[in-house]
Amino acid sequence: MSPNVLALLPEYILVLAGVLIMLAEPCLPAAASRKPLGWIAILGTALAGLASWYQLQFGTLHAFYGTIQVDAFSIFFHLLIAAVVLVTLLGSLDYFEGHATHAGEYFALTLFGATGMMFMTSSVELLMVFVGLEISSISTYIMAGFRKGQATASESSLKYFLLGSFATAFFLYGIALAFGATGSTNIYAIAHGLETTATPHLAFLALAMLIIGLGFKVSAAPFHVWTPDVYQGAPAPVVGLMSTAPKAAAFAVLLRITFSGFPAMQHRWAILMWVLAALSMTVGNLGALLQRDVKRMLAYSSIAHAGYLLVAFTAFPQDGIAAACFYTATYAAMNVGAFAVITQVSGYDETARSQEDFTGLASRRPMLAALLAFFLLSLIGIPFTGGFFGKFYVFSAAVAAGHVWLAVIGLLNSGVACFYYLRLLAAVYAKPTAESAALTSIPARRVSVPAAVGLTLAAIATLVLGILPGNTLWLTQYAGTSTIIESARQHCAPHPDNCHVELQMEQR
Amino acid sequence: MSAQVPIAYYLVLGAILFSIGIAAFLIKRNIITIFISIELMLNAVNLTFVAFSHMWHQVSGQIFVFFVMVVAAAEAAVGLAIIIAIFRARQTLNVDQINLMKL
Amino acid sequence: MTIDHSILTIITFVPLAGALLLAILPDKGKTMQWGALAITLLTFVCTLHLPAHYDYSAAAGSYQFDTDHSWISSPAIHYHLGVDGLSMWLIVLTGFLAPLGVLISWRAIDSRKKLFYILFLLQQVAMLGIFVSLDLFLYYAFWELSLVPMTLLIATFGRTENRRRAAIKYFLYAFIPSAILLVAILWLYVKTGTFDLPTLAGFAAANSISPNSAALWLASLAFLAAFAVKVPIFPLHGWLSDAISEAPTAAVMVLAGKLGLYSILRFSFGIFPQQSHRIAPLMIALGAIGIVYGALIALVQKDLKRLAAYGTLGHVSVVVLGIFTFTIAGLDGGIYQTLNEGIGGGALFMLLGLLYERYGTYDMREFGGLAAKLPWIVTLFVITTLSVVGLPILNGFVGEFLVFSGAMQASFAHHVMWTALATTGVILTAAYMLMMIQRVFYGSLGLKSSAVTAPDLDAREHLALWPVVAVMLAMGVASPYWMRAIDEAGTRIAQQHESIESTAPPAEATTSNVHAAEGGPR
Amino acid sequence: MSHLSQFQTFLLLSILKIAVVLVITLTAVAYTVLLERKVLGRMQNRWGPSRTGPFGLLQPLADGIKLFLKEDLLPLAAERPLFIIAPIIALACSLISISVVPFGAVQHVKGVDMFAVADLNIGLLVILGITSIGVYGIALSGWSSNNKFALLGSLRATSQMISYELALGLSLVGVVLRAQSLRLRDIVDSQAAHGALSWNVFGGFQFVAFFIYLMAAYAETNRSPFDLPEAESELVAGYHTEYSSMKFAMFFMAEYANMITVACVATLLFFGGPASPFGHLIPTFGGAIVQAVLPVLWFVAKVLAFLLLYIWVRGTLPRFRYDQLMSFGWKFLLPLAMLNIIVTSLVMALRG
Amino acid sequence: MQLALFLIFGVLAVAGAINLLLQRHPINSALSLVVVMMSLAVLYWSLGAEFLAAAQVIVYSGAIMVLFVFVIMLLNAGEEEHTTGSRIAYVAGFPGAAAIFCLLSFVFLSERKAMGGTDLGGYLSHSANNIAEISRLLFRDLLLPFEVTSILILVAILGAVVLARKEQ
Repeated sequence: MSPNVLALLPEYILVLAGVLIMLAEPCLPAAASRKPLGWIAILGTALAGLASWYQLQFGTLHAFYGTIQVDAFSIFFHLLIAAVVLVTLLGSLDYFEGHATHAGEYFALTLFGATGMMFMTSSVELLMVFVGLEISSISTYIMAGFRKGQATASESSLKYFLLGSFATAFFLYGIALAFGATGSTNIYAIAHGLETTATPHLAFLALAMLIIGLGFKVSAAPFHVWTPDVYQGAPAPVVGLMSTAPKAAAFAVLLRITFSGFPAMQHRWAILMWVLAALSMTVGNLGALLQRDVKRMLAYSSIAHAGYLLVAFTAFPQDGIAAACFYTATYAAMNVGAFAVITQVSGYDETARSQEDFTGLASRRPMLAALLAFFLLSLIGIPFTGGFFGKFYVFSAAVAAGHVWLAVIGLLNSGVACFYYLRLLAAVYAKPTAESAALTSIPARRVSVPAAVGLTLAAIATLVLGILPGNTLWLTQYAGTSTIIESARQHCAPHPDNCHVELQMEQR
Repeated sequence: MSAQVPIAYYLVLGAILFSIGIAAFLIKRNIITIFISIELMLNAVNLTFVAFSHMWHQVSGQIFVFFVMVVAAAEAAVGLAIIIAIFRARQTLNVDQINLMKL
Repeated sequence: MTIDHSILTIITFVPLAGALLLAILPDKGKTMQWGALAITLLTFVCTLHLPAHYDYSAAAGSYQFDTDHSWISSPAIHYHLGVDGLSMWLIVLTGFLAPLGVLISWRAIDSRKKLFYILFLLQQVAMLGIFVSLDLFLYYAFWELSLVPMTLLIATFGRTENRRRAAIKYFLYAFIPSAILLVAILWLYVKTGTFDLPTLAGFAAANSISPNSAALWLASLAFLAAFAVKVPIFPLHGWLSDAISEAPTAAVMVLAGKLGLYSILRFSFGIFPQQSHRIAPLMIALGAIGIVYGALIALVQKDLKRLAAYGTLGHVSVVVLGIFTFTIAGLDGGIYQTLNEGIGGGALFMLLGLLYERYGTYDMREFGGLAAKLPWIVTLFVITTLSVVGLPILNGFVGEFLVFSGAMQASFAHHVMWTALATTGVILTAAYMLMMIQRVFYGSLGLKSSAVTAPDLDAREHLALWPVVAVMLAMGVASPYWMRAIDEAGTRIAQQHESIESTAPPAEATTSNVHAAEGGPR
Repeated sequence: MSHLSQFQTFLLLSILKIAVVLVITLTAVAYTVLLERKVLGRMQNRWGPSRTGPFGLLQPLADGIKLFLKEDLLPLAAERPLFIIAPIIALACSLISISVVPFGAVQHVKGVDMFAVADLNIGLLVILGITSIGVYGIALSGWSSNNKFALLGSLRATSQMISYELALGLSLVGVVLRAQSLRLRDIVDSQAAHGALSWNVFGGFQFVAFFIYLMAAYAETNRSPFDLPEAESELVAGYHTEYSSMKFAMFFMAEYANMITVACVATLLFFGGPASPFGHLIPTFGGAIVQAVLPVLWFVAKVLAFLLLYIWVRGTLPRFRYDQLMSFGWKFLLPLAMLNIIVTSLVMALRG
Repeated sequence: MQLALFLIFGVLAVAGAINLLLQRHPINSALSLVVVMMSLAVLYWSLGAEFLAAAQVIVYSGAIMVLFVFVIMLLNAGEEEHTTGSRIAYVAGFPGAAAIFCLLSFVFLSERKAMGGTDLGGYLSHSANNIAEISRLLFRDLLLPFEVTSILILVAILGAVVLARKEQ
C-alpha cells in the first residue's frame, strides 16, 4: 500500500461509510427505520479502529508531503475516538427511532466529525489541524441541535456555534502569529524556527492565542462559559460524544503544539497551564456544586476534568504526554458511559433532568443505576476504576516535575467533587419519591441490545483501565516516547551530527 | 516607488480589527451581528496572515487565508441555518432572550 | 506454590466473589442473608489459616504469607501482600466480626437486602485489603475503596432523614485528607521510585528518602492527618457521632478505630519514624484529651448511639495514647486495645441494635427497668460494659493496663501529667457506662419499655453474641496466646524508636526551613 | 509631454482612458435601450420609437431629460441612506467592470496600453468580483424600500444571482485552464492562432461552457427569460418599485451596462475578443492607424451581435417559473459546468 | 503610494469596524463589514496577494456577506434592543478587548524592527507567478487539506439542510 493510503486508512474508511450512509438515506422511504444506516456507521467505525490498530506495526508513517504523521500518539487517539464513537453509536441506534425522520444524517455527521477529529490528531501541519478542527466542530454544532422539537436544543446549538467560532478565531490568530514568528505552519518547522526567531515575544503570544483557542474547545476555565448551556440543551448521546471525542482531539492538538511545537518555551507555558489547570478544577467543581440539572452538573464536572488533564501539561514531556493520553482515555470511557446511562434513563424527550428526577432510580432500573453508580465512582476517582488510576498517573507526573502544590489543589478539588457526585449517587439509591417515580417510569423501555453492548463496553473499559491498565499504559508511554523521538529527529534533520544522543533513545 | 510601510503597521491594523471584533462579539445583542463580528475577527486574522506571508516571502500564509475563507463560508451556511432555526422557534434574535437554560 | 502464598489473596477476594454471586442471585426470601452468612463464614475460616500457620520464629520485621507480583510496570506498582504480627489478628478479627454483622442485620435490614449485603461484603474486601497490602498504591486503593461502601451504607440504610448529610460528611472528612495522603505518596514515589512498603521503610531507616526535612515533615503530617481522621483522633472526630448514629449496626461495628490505627502503626511509624517520634508528645496529649473529652460528652448524651459514639472516641484515644508512647508496653497495649475496641465496641453496638430493633428508639429516657423483661440481653450488656471499662479477667483490662503502664514509662515531656489526665478518663468511662446500664435496665419502666413487649434473644441472636463474649473472656484470660504475635510487632517499633532517641535528632528538623516548605523536590 | 515623469504620464493617460471609455459606455447604454425598443418593435410588427429625431435617434436623450426632471420620490418608511446608496452601488459596479476589458489589440503609447483601461493579471477575477458586489445594490434597494413587493423582488434577485454566479464562475474555468492565465489579454491571445477556428467556442471545444455562460449571464443580468425579480404581473416592478427619477435611471442604466459587460466578457472569453475571425487568411492592410482601429471594430461587432441575441431572446422566450429557475441553475447548469471542467482538464492532462 | 494606500484603506477599515460596533441594525453592521472587507482586499493587493484580494471580494463580500444580508432581510427581525445583559457585556467587553489590543500592539511594535517593512516593488515584479505558486503549493504540499475541505463542505451542506428543514 502506498504510504498515502496506509497512513489515512481509518479516515478513508470513515469517509466511505459516511458517504455511503448519505447516499442510502434518501433511498429509504421516509417512514422506514434508519437502523441499517446506524449499523453501517458502527461497522465503519469498528473497521476504522481496526485499521488504526493495524497501523501500529509500521512505526511512524509520514504522508502527503509531511502533512500527516501517523505515530503511536495519533494511533492512540484514533483508537480512542473510534471507541467513543462506537459506544455513542451503539447507544443512539434506537435513540431517534420514532422521533426524527432523517436519523441517517446523524450517523453520517458522526462519522464525518470523527474523521475530522482523527485528522486533528494525526496532522503535524496546522492548516490540516485547522481543517480537521472545523470539520469536527461544525458536525458537533449541528448534532447539538439535532433534537429539533426542543427549543433548548437549537439554543444549545447556537451557543456552541457562536463560542466555538469565537474560539476558532483565536486559534487562527495563534497560527498566524506562529507563522509570523517562525515562517512556517508545520509543527516541527515551528519548533525549529523558534530556535532562531527574531521575535520571541510574538512566538509566545502565538502560543498563548493557540492555548486560548484550544482552551475553549476543551472547555478549560476561564473559557468554559459555553459548556453548561450546551451540554444541558443538547441530546444526551451527543453530549456524551462531544464531551469526550472532540475534547480528546483538541487535547491531542494541544499536546502536539506544546510539546512538539513549542518545547523551547516549556518553562513559560507550563506556568500558563498550571494556572489554567488550577482554575479549571476549582471553577468546575465549585460550579457543579450548585447544579440541580444532571447534565449541567456533568458539564461542570467535565470542566473540572479538563483541569485535571491540564495538570499533565505541567509535567516532564514524556510523563506528561503519557499521563494526558491515559487520562483522556479514562475520562472518555467513564463520561461516555455516564451519558449513555442518562440517555437510556431519560430517553429522547429527556423526561428526567434534575437530580430529584433520578431519585430512587435504583429500585426501578437496578442495572442502569449500578452502572451509573460505577461511572460516577470512577468520575470521583475511586480505586479500581479508570478514574482513579488516571488521576493518580496525572498527579504523579505533576509531582515528579515538582508541582506538589498543584497536586494538592487538584486532589482537594477531587474531594469537593465527591460532594456533588455523591449527592446524585445517594439520590439514585434513595427511596423513590412520588414525582420522580412518575417521571422516570414513563418510558419503561427496555434497554436495547446494542445500547446494552455499548454500556458494557464503556463499563469494561473503565474497569480495565483501573485494574489492568498495563496495555493502555504501554501504548500511552509509547506515544509519549515516539512523540519525543520524532521531535528530536525532526529537530536534528538540519544538523544530523550533533544529535545522535537523542536518536539513541529510539534504539531502546 | 515610495516609503516602505513597516509590516508591524499592518499587524497593528489587524490587532485593532480583531479587538473591535472581540468587543462587538461581547457587546452586541443581535445574534447575526455577533456572528458578523466573528467574521470581522477572521478578517483581521487574514490580514495578519497576508502581512506575514509578505514578510516571509512565502505564499503558505496566503493559502491559509484561502482556507479560512472556505471555512468561513461553511460556517456561515451552518450558522445562518442555526439562526433561522432559532428564529423560527423563538421569534427573536436577541441573545438575552435566548435563555431557556440558566446562565 | 503452597497455599501460604495465595491465602491472603483468597481472604481478600472471597468476599468480592461473594458480592458478585449475590448480585446474580435473586433477592427472594432469605437468600441474601444465607448467602452473605456463608461467604463471611468462609472468609473467617480462611483467616484462621493465618494464626494456625504463623511462624513465630521468623525474623522480626519479616512479612509472612508474602505475595509479590508486578502489577503495572511503569509506574512501578506491585501486587504485594503480606502479614506480620501487627496485622494478623486484625485480619482474623475482621473475619470474625463479619458473620456476626450478617446475623445481627438478619431482620434489621428488610428492604433492598441485595444492595446491603453487596455493600457489606465490599466493605469487607476493602478492610481486608488494607490490612494485607504492602504496596502503597495498592494500600491506598483499598483505603479509598473502603470509603464508598460505608458511605453508601450510611446514605441508603441510615436511620433518619439525616442520613445523606451524615454520609457525605463522613465521606468528605475521610476523602479530603486522603487526597493529601495521595500527594504525599506520590512525592515519596518521586523521591524513591518505589511504592513498596518494606523498601520504603528501609530507606526511612537509612534516612535516605529525602534530605529535605521540611518536605518530609509535610509528608508525614499528610499521612498522619489522613489516618487521624479515620481513627478519629480528638479534634478530627466531627463525622463520628453523626455517622455512628445513622449507620446500620453491621456498619457501625467496623466504622471507627482499627483501619486508622493500623495505618498509623504500619505506615506513619514505618515510613516516618523520626517525624512520628517528634510529634508523639502532641499525639499523647491529644489522646489524653480525647479520652476525657469523649467520656465527658458521653456522660451527657441522651441518645444511646451518640453515647456509644463518644465512648468510641474515648476508646480509640486510649490506643493513640498507648502507641505514641513508643514503649513496648504501650505499643502492645495499643495494638491489643485496637482488637478490644473491635470486639467490645462491636458487641456494644450489636446490643444497642437489638434494643432498637425491639423498641424503635435510642433515647435513653424512654427505656428503664428492662432487666426483668430481658434477662439475656442485660447479662450480655453487663459483660460487655465490664469489658469496655476494663475489668480484670476480661480483655479490656489487659489492654488498658498495658497502655497506662507504658504511658507512665514514656520518655516524653509532660507525659505523666497527660497520663494522669487520661486515667481520670477511665473512671469517667466507667461512670457513663454504668449509668447507662442503670438507666436502661434498672429503675422504673420507661415510656417505651412499658408500652412495648419485646421478646428476649432468639437463637440467632444468641449465636451472634456469645462468640463475642467468649472471645472477650479468652482474650482476658489467655492474653499471652494473642500477645505473642503482637509483642513481636510492638517490640520492633519500640526498638526502632529507641535507636532514634539515642541518636540525637538532626538539628535542622527543629528549625524547619521555610524555603523548603515550597514542596520539596525541585 | 516629455517633461512629465513616467508616473505622471501614466496617470494622465489613465484618466483620459477612463473618461473616454465611460462616455462611450454610457452612450452605448443609451443606444442599447433604443436598439432594444426598435428591434423588439420590429419583432412585434411595430415601429418602435421613431418620432424623436431621425429614426427616433434622439429618443434616449429625451428619456434622459425626462428622468432628470422628474420628481425624486423618497418613501417615508424607507431606510434613507441605504435607499440612496443602493442605485449608486448598482450602477458603479456595472461600470467599473468595463475597466479591465481589453477592447483592442495591444497598443502601447508611452508604455501605456491604450485599448484597455487596466490590464490586470487577475482581470477575469476582477470582473467576477465586481459583479458579485453588484448584488448588494439590488438586495439593498428592495430591503430599504420597505415595500413587500420590492423586498420579494430583491430576495428573488439576490438568490438568483448567488445561485447563478456559481455556474457562471465554473463555466469560465475551462477557458482559464486553456489559457493558463486569468489575465484577459492572455486569454484573448490563447485564441489568436487560427482565427475563428481557435476561438474557445469552436476550436477550444468550450461550447458547453459557452452555453452555460450564456444562460448564467442572462440570469445574472436579470434578463428575460430569467427576469423574475421584476415580474410585473407578480411583483409590480420588483426591487425598483419605489424608485423614480434619477435613481430609477441608475438602475436602468446599470442593467444595460451589465448587459454590455457580459457581452464583452463573452466576446473575450469565447470569441477571440478583438481578433478578426479570419486570422491570417486575410493579409494585413492599411497603416498603423487602421491596424489599431480594426480590432476595435471587430470587438464592437461581436458585442453588438451579443446584444442583439439578448434582445432576440427577450422577444421570443417566455419567463421561467421561480422553482424552475432554481432547479435549472442548481440541478442542470452546475453539474454540467463541473462536468465541463472535468472533461476539459482531463483532455488537457492527456495532451500533456 | 504604498503608505497612502495603507493609510486610506486602513482608516477605512477601522472606520467600518467601528461603525459595525456602533450600528444598531444588523444590516448596517453587515454592510460595514463589507466595507472592511473591501478595504482589506485593497490592502491584500498592496501586499502582493492579488489573488486573495479577488477571492476576498468574490467569496467573502460577494458570497458570504450576501448570504448574511439575505438572511437578515429574510428574518427582518428589526433593530437590537438593549437589555440588562448588554450592560454587563459593556463592562466586560471593552476592557477585555482593549487589553488584548494593547498586548498585541505592544508586541508588534516592540518587535517592529525584526519584522521589517514591505517591499512591494520587488514582490510585485514576480507577481505574475503568484497564482501559479499558490496552486503549486495548494495541489502538492497542501493537497490533503485541500481535499479534506470537501468533507467540510459536505458537512456544512448536510448541516444546513438538517437545521433549516422544517419538521413535519
